Order: sequence, then C-alpha cells, then structure tokens
Amino acid sequence: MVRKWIDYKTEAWVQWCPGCGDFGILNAIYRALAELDIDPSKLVIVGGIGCSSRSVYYIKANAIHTIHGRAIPVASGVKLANPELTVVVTGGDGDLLGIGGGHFVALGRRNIDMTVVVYDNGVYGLTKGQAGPTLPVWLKTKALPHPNIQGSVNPLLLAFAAGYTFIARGYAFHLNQLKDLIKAAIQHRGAAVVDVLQPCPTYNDIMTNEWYEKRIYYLSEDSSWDPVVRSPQELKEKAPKILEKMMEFEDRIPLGIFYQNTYMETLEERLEKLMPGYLSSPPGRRPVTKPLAHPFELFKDKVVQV
Amino acid sequence: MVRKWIDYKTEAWVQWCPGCGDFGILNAIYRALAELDIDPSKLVIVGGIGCSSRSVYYIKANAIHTIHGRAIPVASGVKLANPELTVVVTGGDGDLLGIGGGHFVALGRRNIDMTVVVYDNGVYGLTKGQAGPTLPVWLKTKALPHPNIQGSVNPLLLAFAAGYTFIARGYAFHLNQLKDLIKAAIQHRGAAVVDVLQPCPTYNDIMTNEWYEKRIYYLSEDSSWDPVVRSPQELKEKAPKILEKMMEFEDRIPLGIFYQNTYMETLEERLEKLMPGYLSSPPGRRPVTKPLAHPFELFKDKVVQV
Amino acid sequence: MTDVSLIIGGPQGGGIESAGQVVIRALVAKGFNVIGTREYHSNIMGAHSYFHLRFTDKPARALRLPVELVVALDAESALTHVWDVSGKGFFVYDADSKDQDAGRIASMELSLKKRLKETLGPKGGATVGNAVRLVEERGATPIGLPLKALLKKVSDETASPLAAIAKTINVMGLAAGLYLLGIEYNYIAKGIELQFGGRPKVLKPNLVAAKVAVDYVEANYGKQRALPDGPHKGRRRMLASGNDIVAMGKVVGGLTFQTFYPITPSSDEAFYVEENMYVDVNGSKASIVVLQAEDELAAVNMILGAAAAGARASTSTSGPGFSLMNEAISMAVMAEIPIVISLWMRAGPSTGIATRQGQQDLLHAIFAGHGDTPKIVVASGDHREAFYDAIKTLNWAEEFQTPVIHLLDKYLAATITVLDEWELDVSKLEIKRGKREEAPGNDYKRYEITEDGISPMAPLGKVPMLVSSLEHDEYGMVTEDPVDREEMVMKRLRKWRTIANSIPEEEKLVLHGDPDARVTLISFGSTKQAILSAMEDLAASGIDVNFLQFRILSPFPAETASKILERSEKIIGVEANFQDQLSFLLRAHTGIYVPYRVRKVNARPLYDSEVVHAVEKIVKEGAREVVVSSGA
Amino acid sequence: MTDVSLIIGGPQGGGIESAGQVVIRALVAKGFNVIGTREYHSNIMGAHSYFHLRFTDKPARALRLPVELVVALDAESALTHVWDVSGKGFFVYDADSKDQDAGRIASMELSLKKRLKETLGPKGGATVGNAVRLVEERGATPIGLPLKALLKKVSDETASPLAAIAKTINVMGLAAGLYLLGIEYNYIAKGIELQFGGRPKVLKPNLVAAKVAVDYVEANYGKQRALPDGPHKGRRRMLASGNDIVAMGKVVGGLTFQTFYPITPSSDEAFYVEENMYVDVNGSKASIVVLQAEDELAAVNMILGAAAAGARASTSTSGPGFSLMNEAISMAVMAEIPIVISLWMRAGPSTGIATRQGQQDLLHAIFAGHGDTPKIVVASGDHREAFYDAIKTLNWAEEFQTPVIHLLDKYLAATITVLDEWELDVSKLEIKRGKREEAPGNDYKRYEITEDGISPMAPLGKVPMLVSSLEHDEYGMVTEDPVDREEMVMKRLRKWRTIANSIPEEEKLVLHGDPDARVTLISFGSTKQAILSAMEDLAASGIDVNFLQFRILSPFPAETASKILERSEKIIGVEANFQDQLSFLLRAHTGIYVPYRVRKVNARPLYDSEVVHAVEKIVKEGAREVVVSSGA
Ligand SMILES: Cc1ncc(C[n+]2csc(CCOP(=O)(O)OP(=O)(O)O)c2C)c(N)n1
Ligand SMILES: Cc1ncc(C[n+]2csc(CCOP(=O)(O)OP(=O)(O)O)c2C)c(N)n1
Ligand code: SF4
Ligand code: SF4
Ligand SMILES: [Mg+2]
Ligand SMILES: [Mg+2]
Repeated sequence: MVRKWIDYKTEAWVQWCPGCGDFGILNAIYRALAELDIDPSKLVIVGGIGCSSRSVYYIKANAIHTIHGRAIPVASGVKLANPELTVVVTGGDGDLLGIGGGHFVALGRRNIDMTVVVYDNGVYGLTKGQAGPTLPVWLKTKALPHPNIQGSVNPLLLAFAAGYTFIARGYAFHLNQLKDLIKAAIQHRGAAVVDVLQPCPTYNDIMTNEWYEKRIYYLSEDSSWDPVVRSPQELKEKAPKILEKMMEFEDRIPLGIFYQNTYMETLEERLEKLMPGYLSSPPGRRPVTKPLAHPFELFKDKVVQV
Repeated sequence: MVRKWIDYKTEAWVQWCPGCGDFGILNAIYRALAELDIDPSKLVIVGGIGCSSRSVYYIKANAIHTIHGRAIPVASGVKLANPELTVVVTGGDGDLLGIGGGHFVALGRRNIDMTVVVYDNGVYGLTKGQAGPTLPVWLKTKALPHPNIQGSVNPLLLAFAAGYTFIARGYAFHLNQLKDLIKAAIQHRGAAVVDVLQPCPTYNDIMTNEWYEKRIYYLSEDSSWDPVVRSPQELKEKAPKILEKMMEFEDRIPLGIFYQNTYMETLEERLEKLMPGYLSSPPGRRPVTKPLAHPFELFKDKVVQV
Repeated sequence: MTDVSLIIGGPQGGGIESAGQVVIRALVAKGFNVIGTREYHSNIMGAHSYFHLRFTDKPARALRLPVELVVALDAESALTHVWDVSGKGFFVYDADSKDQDAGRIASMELSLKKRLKETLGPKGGATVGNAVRLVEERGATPIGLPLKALLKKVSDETASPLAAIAKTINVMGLAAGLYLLGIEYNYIAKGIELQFGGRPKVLKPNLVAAKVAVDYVEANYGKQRALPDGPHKGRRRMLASGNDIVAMGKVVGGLTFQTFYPITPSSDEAFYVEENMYVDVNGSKASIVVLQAEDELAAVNMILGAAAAGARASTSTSGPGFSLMNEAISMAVMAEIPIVISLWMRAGPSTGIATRQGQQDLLHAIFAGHGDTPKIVVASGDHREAFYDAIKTLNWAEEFQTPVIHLLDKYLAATITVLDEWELDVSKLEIKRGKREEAPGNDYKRYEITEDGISPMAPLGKVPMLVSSLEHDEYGMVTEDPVDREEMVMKRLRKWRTIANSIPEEEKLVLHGDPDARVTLISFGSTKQAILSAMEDLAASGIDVNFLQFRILSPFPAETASKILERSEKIIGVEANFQDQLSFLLRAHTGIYVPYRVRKVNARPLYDSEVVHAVEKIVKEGAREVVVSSGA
Repeated sequence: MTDVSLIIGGPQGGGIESAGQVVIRALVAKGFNVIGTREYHSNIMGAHSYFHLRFTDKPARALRLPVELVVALDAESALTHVWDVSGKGFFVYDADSKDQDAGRIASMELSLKKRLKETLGPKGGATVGNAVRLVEERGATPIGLPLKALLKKVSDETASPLAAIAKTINVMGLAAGLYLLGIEYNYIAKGIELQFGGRPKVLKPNLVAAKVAVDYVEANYGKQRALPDGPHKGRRRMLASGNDIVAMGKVVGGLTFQTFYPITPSSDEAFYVEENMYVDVNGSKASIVVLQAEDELAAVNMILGAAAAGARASTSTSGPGFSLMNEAISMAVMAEIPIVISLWMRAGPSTGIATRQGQQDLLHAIFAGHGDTPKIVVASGDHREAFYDAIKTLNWAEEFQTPVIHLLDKYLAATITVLDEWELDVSKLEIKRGKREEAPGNDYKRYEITEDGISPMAPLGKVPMLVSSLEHDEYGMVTEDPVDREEMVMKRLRKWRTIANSIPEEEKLVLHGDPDARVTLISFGSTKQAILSAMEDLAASGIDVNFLQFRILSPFPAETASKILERSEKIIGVEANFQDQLSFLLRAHTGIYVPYRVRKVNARPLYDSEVVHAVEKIVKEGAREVVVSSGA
C-alpha cells in the first residue's frame, strides 16, 4: 500500500492561529510519513504540552499526549518496549529545551532510534507568549512586560554536545525541504533532532516570516557540504566546520543537515548485544502468562544448602 | 586580613574513602579561597547530594546542602537575592549533569556570576557506583552488573552549548593547577564551570589515577593557547580550536582554561539595567518593614474613576 | 433592585476578552457592583470563549444561570448558549448566521454537536435559526443583529476599510445587549473609553459601532427603558482579577523575590508582579526580582535559595507545576526555609483541562512532599481574602520558617471584581518577619533547639552557617545519631504546634449566617460567594442554612469546627472534586462525618443557582449526593 | 529453646558487610531461623556500621534489644554499643583498643561523644577500657581479643603479609562471638565457606582466622557448651533481603520493563532485577529491559511510555525520588496507564537520613499527584508478603489500569531473612493482565465508557489510537466539553469503586491474634513482625492484645476495619512517624479515633522489646503517647 499525505491527517480541528508555522511543520510531517509509507498502526507520535505538542491529535498514528517536558522519556519507554515502532516526538522549544532540557540531553547520550522535531518559535505559545529558551537576550516580544534578560540556548550545539547522531535545522514554511529533513531524520538509525524555525505570528512579533526569510539559506547551497560522518576519524576532521555552521545564527541562518553520524550504535542495538533476542521479543510484546518459575529455580545465588 | 587555606577548613570529619580525588579538589578550593582572601561570611557553598556535595560541610562558609540535582537553582536564588556574595556550587557529575542537567544548561543561558565545580568521577559514588553521565559507553566498572550501555556527555561541550562564559577542566590531584583554575573561575565575572576529573578509587576502577596521569596534559603547554574571547568576532575566530580541544578525550585529555568570554553581560548586570538600584538593595537585603502602600496608590492602571 | 446576569460569547482571540472588559466598565460606570469571569479553551485563537457577568446594587458575589442576556457574536456562541438564557431574557445573535449548522463548525466540541443535534434535530437541524426558535419558544426575546450590514455602516461612518474594523462587532453585540438591559449609550461609551482610551484608532470605530448598534436596536425594537443607576456612581473603584489581587497583595506585602514557570491559570499573577517589579514609593524605587525559571523545580528551588539569603520569596503555579515542587517543599520543611507557593487549582488530574475550574488539590497540597512534612495551607474564599492572605502567607512563612501554600483556583484567577478603597485597607496590616537574626554571633546555631520550636533565622551572608536538607544538629551539621534525630523531629513537631496555636482560630474558619441554623454547608476556597449568595435565596424560600468556611486547612481548626458543627443537624459538603476532600479532612481531624455532599466535577465554576437547587434537593427531597452540572 | 540476639559492628567498607553474611550463613547451617539487618551511615567508608541479628528455633520475626552478644571490631563499635549488651551477654572487643577515647574518634557523631562522656566520665573518661568496665559492672562478660597478636598468628599460619589478611579480623571477631554463644567451629567454617567459597584466596585466611579466634577463646575462657542444633538443619533454604525479594517477585511476576534512578534504600532492588534481566527459563531466554534513567522524572515517565506500549512495567525509588514522580502519577491516573512504583521509605523529610528507617510517606503516597488521583497503595509487612505483593501489584496495575504504589522501607530493604521453598510457592499465583485488547478494531476507543469504569486496553502499535493526559473523550481525543468531562470523571470514579470492590477484604487487612482481645494494635508495613513478636511476650506477661495489620491503605477497608475495631476497648497505633499517619487515615475513613499512640522517630527499626514496653506503659500505667527510642 502506498499512502498519501492525506492518509495521515485526522479529522480533528487544527487549533492553531492563522499563519502559525506549526501548520507548515505538520504538513511536512504528513508528507515525510507518506513518502516513507509508514503504517500509522506502527507509528507513535509523542507530544509534550504546548501549541506544537497538540500535533498528536492531528496525525493519524498511535499518539500519546504526555505532560510538559516529558515527551522524550515517555517516547523512550515506548521505543524500548517495542523497537519495531517508529517514534516521533513533536514539541515546542519550551517543552523540549526548557523544562525538558535534561531529558533532551539524556536522549543524545542514549542514541535511541527516534526523531525529535522541535517546533522552535522562541516563545511559550500556549501560555501566551512568555520568553522561550531560544529567544535571544534583550528581545522584547509582544507579550513581555520587559525585554528578555535571559540568554538563549543553541539547540543544534546542545544536541551535538549531548550526542545526537543526526542534527538538522529546517524552516516551517519550506514544505519540501522540511519534508526531506524530517524524512532523513526518521530514516536515520539513532537519535535525530530537527530544529524547525517556526514563526509564531501571535506572540513572536520579532522573529517573523520576513525576519527568517531574510536570513535563512541552505547548507547544501555549498555543493561540497557533506554532513555525514562514518568514523571517529571523519568526525574529528569535520567537526570544526560542522560546529562553525551550528554557531552561525545572526544575519545568516543555515538550514539543512548539519551532522549525521552513521557509525554510532543505538541503545536498542546495545540491548540486543547484552540480551540476544531482545529485539524479537521486546518488553511490549513478550507474552507474559504465568509466573516465570519458582524463585528457588531462578535465583540460585540466594539458595543455600546447609 | 590575609587568610590561610586552613582558615577555610571546618572541624568536620571528612567522610571520603582513602585515595578519593575529592580530597584533592577540596584542598584546591581551600587554597583558591585563601589566595583570593574571600571572607567566609560572604562566601556561600551550595552542594547537591553525593559524596562530592558533602564538601559543604568541610568548607568554612555559609553553606547549603540542598537536594539532589538542585544546587544550581538554589545557588541562583542565593546569588540573585544577594549579589554581593561569592557563590560556589560543588557537586558530582550525576548531580549536576544527570538529574541536574536541565538546570546546568539554564545557568549557562543566564550567565549568573557564580562558579560550578563538577567533581567528575564518572560514577554515582554515594549510591555505590552506578554509571554516571560521564562514564563512557561499554565500560564495566566494578559495581555494574553489565557494561554501561548508555553513552556519556561531554561537560565542556555541554557548557559551551549552554552559554557558560568560563569553561575549564582540571585534575583532582594537581593541587596547584586546579587551585589556579578554581581561582580564575571565581574571579571570572559570569557563569563559570570547572570540570574536575576525579578518580573514585572505590567504584571507578577503570578511570584511575594512573589512567588519567597517562592521558592528561595542559593546554597551556602550547604557549600560543589563549582562551580569552573579548568580542563576538574573536569568538568566531577562536571557536573552532576551542571546540576541537573540548572534543579531545581519548589518549590525550587536555586540561586548563578552554574558554573565557569577557564581554557577555551577567544576569545581575541585566537586572540592574532594568531596575537601577537592584544591586545596592537586592531582595535579600532590602529592608521590608511595613506594607508598601495602598493598592489604589500603587496599581493605578486598575483604578477607574467613573 | 437590579440583579442581572449576562453572557457574551465569541471566538477566542477575536476581541471577546476586551468586550467583557468594556461591559464591566460600562456597568461600573453606571454605578453597579459587577462580577465577571471568563471561560475559555486551552487554545490561543478560534475556540469558543465567553464572559459571564452579573451586576447588581448589592454586593456582586457569584455567578448565576440562566442569564437575562446572551450576546452571541458567532454561530458557535449562539448554539453553545442556547440553554443558558432565561425565559424572560434577550438572545442577541448574528442574524447572518441563521443557516449555520453545528455540524459544520470546526471548533465545536463533538459532544456538544451531538447534544445540539438531539435538541434541535426535531426542529430540522442544529442551526442557529433553530436555536433561535427554541429560545423564542421558551419565552426569551431573540434579537438578530444584521452584523454585516451594521459593520458596513461603521465602515462608512469611520471611513475605514471593513477589515480594519471587523473586531468592532464585539462592541456592537455588547452595546445592543446592554442597551436592551437598560444601560444607556453614554455608559456604554464610557466603558469603551475606559477600555480603549489609550488607543484612539481603536476607540473611535468602537464608539461608532456602539452607536450604530444601539440605534439599530432602538429603531427595530423600540426605545428601551433605562435602568435606574446603581448606588456606586462616581466612585473611584478598582477592577481586579484574582490573579491581579494576589500579585497586589504580594507587592504590597513586601515580596522581594518571585519566580514562576508559566502555567495557566497562575501566570497572570506572576505577570502582574513582573509589571510592578520596579515600584516607585514616594520617589524611592523598590525592586522585586521576578524570574522566569526553566521549570517548576527551578522555580521553587530558586526561592529556597533566595529565602535562605534573606529574601521574602514566593512562587506561583498550578497543579502540574505544584506536583513537581513536592521534593523542594519537603526540603523547605527540613531546612526550615520560609517560602510561599500560590497554588492556582484547575481541573485535573494531570494536564486535565488547563483553563477550567477545579478544587481537587486540597489533600495533595496538605500532604505534598515525602516524610512527615506539615505545612500551612490557606484557601481564600474571594478576592478580598486573597489580597490579605497574600500578605499573611508571606508573614506566616517567615514567622514560622515554613512553606506556606496559598490555595486559589482558576475561577478566582479569571474573575474580575470591583473593589472599593476601604476594602483594601492596609493601614492595620503588619509585615512580620519572625525571629530574624540580623547580627548572628560566631557560634550562631541555625537550628537552635527552642521551646517553641522556632530558631532565630539569620540570612546567609552574615557569618559562616549551615542550612541542610539532611537531618542535622543545632548548627545544621549533618548527623545520623538517633538522639539528635529524635530531638530535631521533636523540635519540628513543637514548631508545628506553635503554628497551630499561634494562628488565631478566627483566621482558620468563619461561620457565615445564623449560628442556630439547622443546616450547615461546609466548603473551602472560591465556592464561598456562590454559597453566600445561595443562602440569601434559600432564606427567602424558607430554608435556613449557615455556612462554615474553612480558610486554613492546615493546621486544621478541629476543635472549633467540632463545636460549631455539633449544633448542626444536617451537614452538607460542597466541593468541586469527587473525593470530597474537605469532608475527608474534617472527619480525619474531628470524626465528624459529612453525610450530604454537593459535588461539581464538570470543570465549570459553581453557580449560586446550583447551590440553591442542590440544597433544596437534600433538605426537601432527602437526596444525599447531588452532582451539579451547570455551565457551558 | 534458642532465641539469641547479637550485634557485630565495625567501620563501613571494612568487611563488616560480609561478616554479617558469614554469621547468618553459619547460623542457618546450624539449623536456625535467622533475621539480620544492617545499620549503616550514608557514607561509603569509615563510618560506623553494624549487623543486628537474631536466631532462634521459632520463626525469626524481629530484632530485639539488648542483645546477648556484642562483637565490636573497633573502638567506635565498642563505645557505640556499650548500652546494647544484656546483663548476661558477652562483649567481644579489641583488647588493643582499650585506651582509645571517644573524643579522638573522628568518625563518631558529636552527640554520641557527649553521651559517652557523660556516662563514662565518672569512670575517668570515654575510653573503650571504661566502656568495658561499665559493661562488666552490669553483669556482661567482656572478652578482649588481642587482635593484633591473633592477626600475626594468622599471617604466620597462612604465610601472608599482614596487610593482605587485615580484613580477617572481622571473621575473628564473629568466630569468637559465635563460639561463645555455642556455635561450633565447623558451622562457623561452613558460614565462611558459603560466603567466600568462590574466592579461595579469601577463603583460606578467613578459615584460619576463625580457628585462631576460636582456639584463643577456648584457651582463655574454656571450652564453651555447644547449643543444640536448630530444627532446620540440612534444609535447602534461601537467604534474601527485602530488596532481593521484591526483585524476585517482579521477575517471577512477569515484569518486562524496569527503570530506576539510584537511591538508597531502593537501588539494590533494581540492581537485583538487573542482575536477573536475562533469565533462562527452560532454555528460553526471557529478557527484562532495566534502564538507569537520568532522574526520577524520566524513570517514571519511561515506564508510562513502556506500559502504554504493552510492557509490564515498574520503577523503584525512595521518598525524594517519589516526590519527583508526583506529576507522572497524576498522568497515570488520567491516561489510565498501569505502572507499579516500589516506594522504599526512609527517614525524611527531604534527604533526611538516607540510610535509616522511617514510615513517613504513607499519606504522601496516597495523595501523590494533583487533581483527584486515587491509586492503589499496598504496604508489605515482611519479606513473604513483599514477594507476593510484588506480583500482585503488577497484576492490579494492569487489571485496573492504574498506578500502584508498593510501600516498603529501609528496614525491610536491608533485612535478610531465611525462606523455605514452600514459602515462596508460586504455583497458585496467577498473572493477570486485565482487559487487554490485543486485536483492537479500527474504531477502537481507548477510554470506552463501561459499567465498571475499565476500558479494554490495547498496547500502542496495533491501530491508530490516542492516549492523553488531557481530559478526553472515549477515543482519547481532547475535550473541554462539560458533559464529556463529567462523564469521564464519573467513569474514573466508577473504576475506583470497582477497584475497591474487586480486591478482597482479606487482602486489605489482617487481624492477627485473639479476635476477642481487649487491646488492639494497629499498624502497617514492616512493624508487623516486631508487633507479632511482642504479642507473644505480652501474652506471656498476661496482656492479651491483637493486631490489626493494614495491608492495603488505598482503597481503605473502612467497613471491615470498623467492625473489627468496634470490639476493641483500647486501640493503640504503632507507627514510625510523628503525624500518626495511619491513625489519621483510619479516622478519616471510619471516624474511629485512636487514643493511644506508640511512635518511633529516631530513624531506627522498631524492636519487639520496645513494643512490649510501650504497650505495658499504656495498658498498665495509662500512658497515652509513648515515644520509643532504642537503637544505636
Ligand atoms: C508542569 C507544567 N508546567 C507548565 C505547564 C504550562 N504550559 C503549557 S504549554 C507551556 C509552554 C509551551 O511552550 P513551548 O513548549 O515552546 O510550545 P509552544 O506552545 O510554543 O508550541 C507551558 C509552560 C504545564 N502544562 N505543565
Ligand atoms: C531525588 C534524589 N534521587 C536520588 C538520590 C540518591 N542519590 C544520592 S547521591 C546520588 C548520586 C551521586 O552521584 P554524583 O552526583 O556523581 O556524586 P558523587 O557521589 O559521585 O560524588 C544519588 C543518585 C537522592 N538523594 N535524591
Ligand atoms: S500562539 Fe503562536 S505557536 Fe501557538 S498556535 Fe498561535 S501562532 Fe502558533
Ligand atoms: S565512593 Fe568514590 S567518590 Fe565517593 S568518597 Fe569514595 S572514592 Fe570518593
Ligand atoms: Mg515554543
Ligand atoms: Mg559522581
């Protein structure tokens, strides 16, 4: 069966403001899923809490709307319980990089095979426009009573430091390019993050569509750009350039795949190494019907015959 | 008054195992404080929970022994309430980079003027040797029933991504060099982190003193090494080299100051800009004796004359 | 006597918020007391939202259903509130929306669509037109405003393009509605001026729109008889939401450090503190550090640090955030650090319905934090209480070096009330900071064992000292010694008893109404005014009830409550949760079982009308448990 | 009849742990029942630590003080346990430590130093020598082992350098002590073999050391009369700590996913699951994913995800970590996800004393999570219960799609007991997974409204479906509709009632002893065996009490408890917390007031001897509240 993007659309009313970048991201996700022809029954979308996280209701899939900041651990539990599922986390900058920042870092370390899509609008949309962790310092967006006195975090650099093996940045309204990035992220074997610059016309009146369009460009415009790293040696060689590009965020903002590490093992692969058979009979699918055995059988190290 | 290191030592029994790297760190802290001649009454040591965090009982100062992972927010509250105090956070890799990872990142963004000393032993010492967030993958230290299947995080890179303006790495048993690093960190105006490689002879039987001594070297051995960044332009120029050095952690492990940004404002400075007078009459010292005024006086925007 | 309720509904983000504000101001201008609340979805734009108001000569206590006026600015509003208008009321709607069908309104809840189909199906379908017919059959007067045509008129009169003035339909609707209720144009205009005064470009077209609407109504439905003016005309008054008033209390009460992590319905409190973080008092500036934290764990731990360093500190949150604060609350008890947490309850569990009402966090608040952690828990019954409580909680926290939880809720948060200057008198209020030690000696013991369990507290930065989350000795030094441990446990227990004895009983609970009444309602928090308002109606219909309001839930006023309740023949618990949490607590502390229960769990505020019906059902019909379900 | 208690103390990390294990094995080898617990500081090396054991022919239920034997391997131990030895007991100490003074022992708690000074000051100072004199004056027999000389002997006999065999002093101490109690060398040797069997280099010197010590005692104090063998000689038995047994229950009970974040005293449970995460059952491997999370928030949220995806999932923590899990627990209630949390209580509040006993988290566990979140809370009274409860909690979680809290504590965690094969019979135990839907259709409703409130649950990965922390309709779709909301609240309430009715009353509480006794003790959790043991002694001294053990605290067995307690004249609450949490709960649910209280708050286990004294004080002397304070 070959699916079309519309097959991933639910009937739910999409509750975003007119002009919200989230529409673009959602459409790109639909299309990426369709091109990959992913079975909605085997797809799990995990959202935190925020405007963006509501995507869970709009994508035909198994979906969990979790709590604020905890989408990544919940998604990790899903994936490790049933590694045959495709797991995609959809969430806001506040959700994933603010309250969820510790988990964001931990996922990098684990390199679980899943995709995190950051709807990065620089604000806390759903709670009415407070500064998000990616809002640059001293900006005063509409809803703020004073300019933002806290600095911003660079999601790409953070992801790299944490150990993600696929790191990309897209733009919400570049449907095709974003679709390709999300596709590549899902196809990547390992923890993938796609930071999507997302205009929030309602609250971020500074980083608007025009603001972004003036600045963004694609890494691939440089035909020599090759973000793939196949060995520790190659990583060493390419890292300076990759990091330089990750740090670029002023007049010019690069988009595209910044980094893809193809040699790093996933946590699932490591588990399979420790426990051969894990992947074929994982926690979510292993039949459990009766007590395993008598403790005296199982835990011989605790039995003494005296 | 010129203080000696012994003036910072309390009478409490130091509860660490023989040979523990924590002794080295503590001694370096004593000496750094003494050389800076910091008044113990104006010094606040904030610890999380762990072997390392117990340092709070061993340093003569105002000290708070907080809860696991929360030393940074507590310390931030202290500093912002009374910015005249010198605030130093002492904690483990588990405390600061595992459970406290989200706060670690947030402090970088804020650039509050304080120092974080990470006692980095790769294990959870006080809970008996589980893998810490800096323990490399596949290592099997003594207490682990199986090799570590989770990857490690690079504290320096993480600190850089988060926005710390002073980033250094030291070694627990190099008293003088470590003392200098901690001194520089305390003197630095802004959020400073010193990641201290710390042998835990009891649980980390791989990354031992010998292991480290074989690998470590000082950045300053290269006489051209200058980690100070005085402008955004200089940052752009120096970042690749800095990041390359931060990523080096195999046969050779560099020590020293990796990065010092001298131009970034602190959060306190930003607060003072928003509210002139904040620094001289901060929340912890502003006299509060009677109700401020009648609400009809204070909140005129809510009053209607009709 | 005037006592009128109304609803004005429209799509979120479409100006409905300011419409409500205009109405309130118009009514205040006319001299009435007003109470008004906003119901809205956890959504930024497009979902249905409405203001529910009541204005009266008497104190405006509580909301009532049905209402005398519904102003429906779109089809969804007309359909949603079809059941809310009283038999004698007006139903103002967009005449152009008559053919719109619930089935095709994307933003409408599926379940509501189903109910509308059931109700209006027999009439031929769930259209606005049929809704209007239903309303009319029930005796109300439908007023179809040809909004498009009127808008054109405004556009012509102001020489503005239609798109620029589209939002004035809100004012047209409210103006028409108010006029029908007898509010003259000049008051409506006053309301508009007060709301939009600072923005002339918005002001002008809205004034025109109001005029156009009033003229239209007058032309088509005749000149309406003006209501007599209310008793408070010309007075200087304050309009404040619950969020505002708590922020005001904190600022006035000497707060110096506030953190928050955004969460509905608490954020607006922090927001208003932030707006006032740099206060000019007679020329000298008092600053409050207001910091947005990265999460609630940081929010609460930051104030632990700040308070230890001498700040008068608080944070503000709602259920999910409060759940995350449990561990730090336990630390505050152990380390004896004064902090105030404003807990704005909403409909749970979990994320629940973020923007809707609930009173489900009482027991969680009391037992928050592992390990024997008694703390003060105060629930405010209304805005006035909330203001004073905001100050008192800061005092108690510092006097007793303890965490204090200030229980509030979404209904209070979003409800705007009118206050007179004397109601917020602060002249008799004291700032108390407890046994604060500003000049500790070298042998200073942070946790000195004292008779009353309270040790003099020095802020950090005076002299070397220890503050600890571990069990400690008098100096704060960690100890595992069994004797030390028992001594410190007993010290904390004595402190708790000191707290219980120091806070006057009259702060803890209030008996409203006739002490000899045979029926007693018990409740806590924002149900207060609905109950008080209901009591008047019940008295009128011959049912004499009194109301025992629990203000301080911990320490619990067991003895006084017992004494009062002993005299009652029928005790009825009124709560917006399904575990009957107050009744549980009452029985735990006094043994008194509450046999009758009124529960509200549909995430809407409690209306006085519901209390009346429920009590009648219990008293007259012998019901034991009544679930009340009003509200759209 | 044999019934002997002993203490063996030394510095943490110096071999005291294995010494305890050797003693237990030796005693089991001789055919006794044994119970033994470890008291230790939150410290890795050097602080004082000790094993406290009891062995008997009867079931070894609880610990007792004073003991018949103290083996003090260093000066700190000798001084710490000076009050613990009975008048007829032996006090084995290091003869070379006589001059050591408490004042100069760095690791000793200041407060203990002070007490020692007070006690031994009159004798000339707080030295070991004076401690020994005191012990002797009280009638006990001091046995000074010349450890240095004996060690030299071992060194010579094994041709090993002193440093290599330094740790054998532990075995010398215990061998001397056991021999004095009448345990023959061959049993001691057996214990040593069982403990060190796998490591010949350690085994050999320890066997020699034991012999040297026994010979020394025999030479200097005469040949001791051997105790008769215990009744269980030669049987195949299991030695397990509470941590072990819960891990075993989980593994046997079909756990497939476990997370943890390290915390004392829970980590060893997760650790033992991890050791057994790849189990070979008749040749086929069953794997359990055990994952160390980055914090407790992740630990609990990961199992929410895993359980939603079909895993049988649990996590394990203690108070501070549990506090952090509150928000996710609330989500589990809302989203109806089955999870089990083992909550190993310790002394709080906050970090408190991480390695010591407390029962302070009962009410916090029950009211964890904001927003009306009833959940199952089960407290195990001992190892056998804990094993079965570990399986039952997994069943209940899945049957009722609810969070289940399994309350345990540090005492159980660290206590080793001896189990017979029949005690852990699993043949009659069922694995229940509830209404699990393995083949959901296309119209699958995750939250289908059902009569019993329980909806068939499909794991993720079968068919598109929604799991939500927001209020939702039957499909899991978010809704704010008041009717939907009320329906879902009522569904969850019905589910809760189903839970209450489905779990048999006999699971919820157990009345131990004579149902007609006039005095009833009530308690929960690990105090069980101390109380049962005390009851035997009390009966012997003519006080007839029974004991109502609450096993399931939520849903609370109100009716049955009332019926049972109505017959009692004196109800005495026994709890290791100062809020009398069980008594509070009992009154809240039944109105029954518990007028007599026995409290233990010094962070040490409850000893049967204390229960006896406290009950006597209450029954004979009319005391109302007794705080018991034994333990070093
Ligand atoms: C524990 C907790 N704290 C706070 C909230 C309130 N809250 C809801 S959404 C949100 C932030 C949303 O910001 P972001 O994640 O950037 O998503 P966006 O709305 O911008 O897409 C917050 C703070 C919550 N639901 N739970
Ligand atoms: C909320 C919470 N979770 C877990 C613990 C248990 N705990 C105490 S120390 C510690 C880890 C210590 O590791 P690290 O921070 O690396 O310090 P180290 O002991 O290695 O110096 C943990 C998990 C706790 N005290 N609180
Ligand atoms: S508030 Fe911003 S992010 Fe949220 S829906 Fe509206 S435009 Fe999008
Ligand atoms: S366990 Fe490791 S970190 Fe802790 S005191 Fe011992 S050696 Fe140091
Ligand atoms: Mg955002
Ligand atoms: Mg560590």
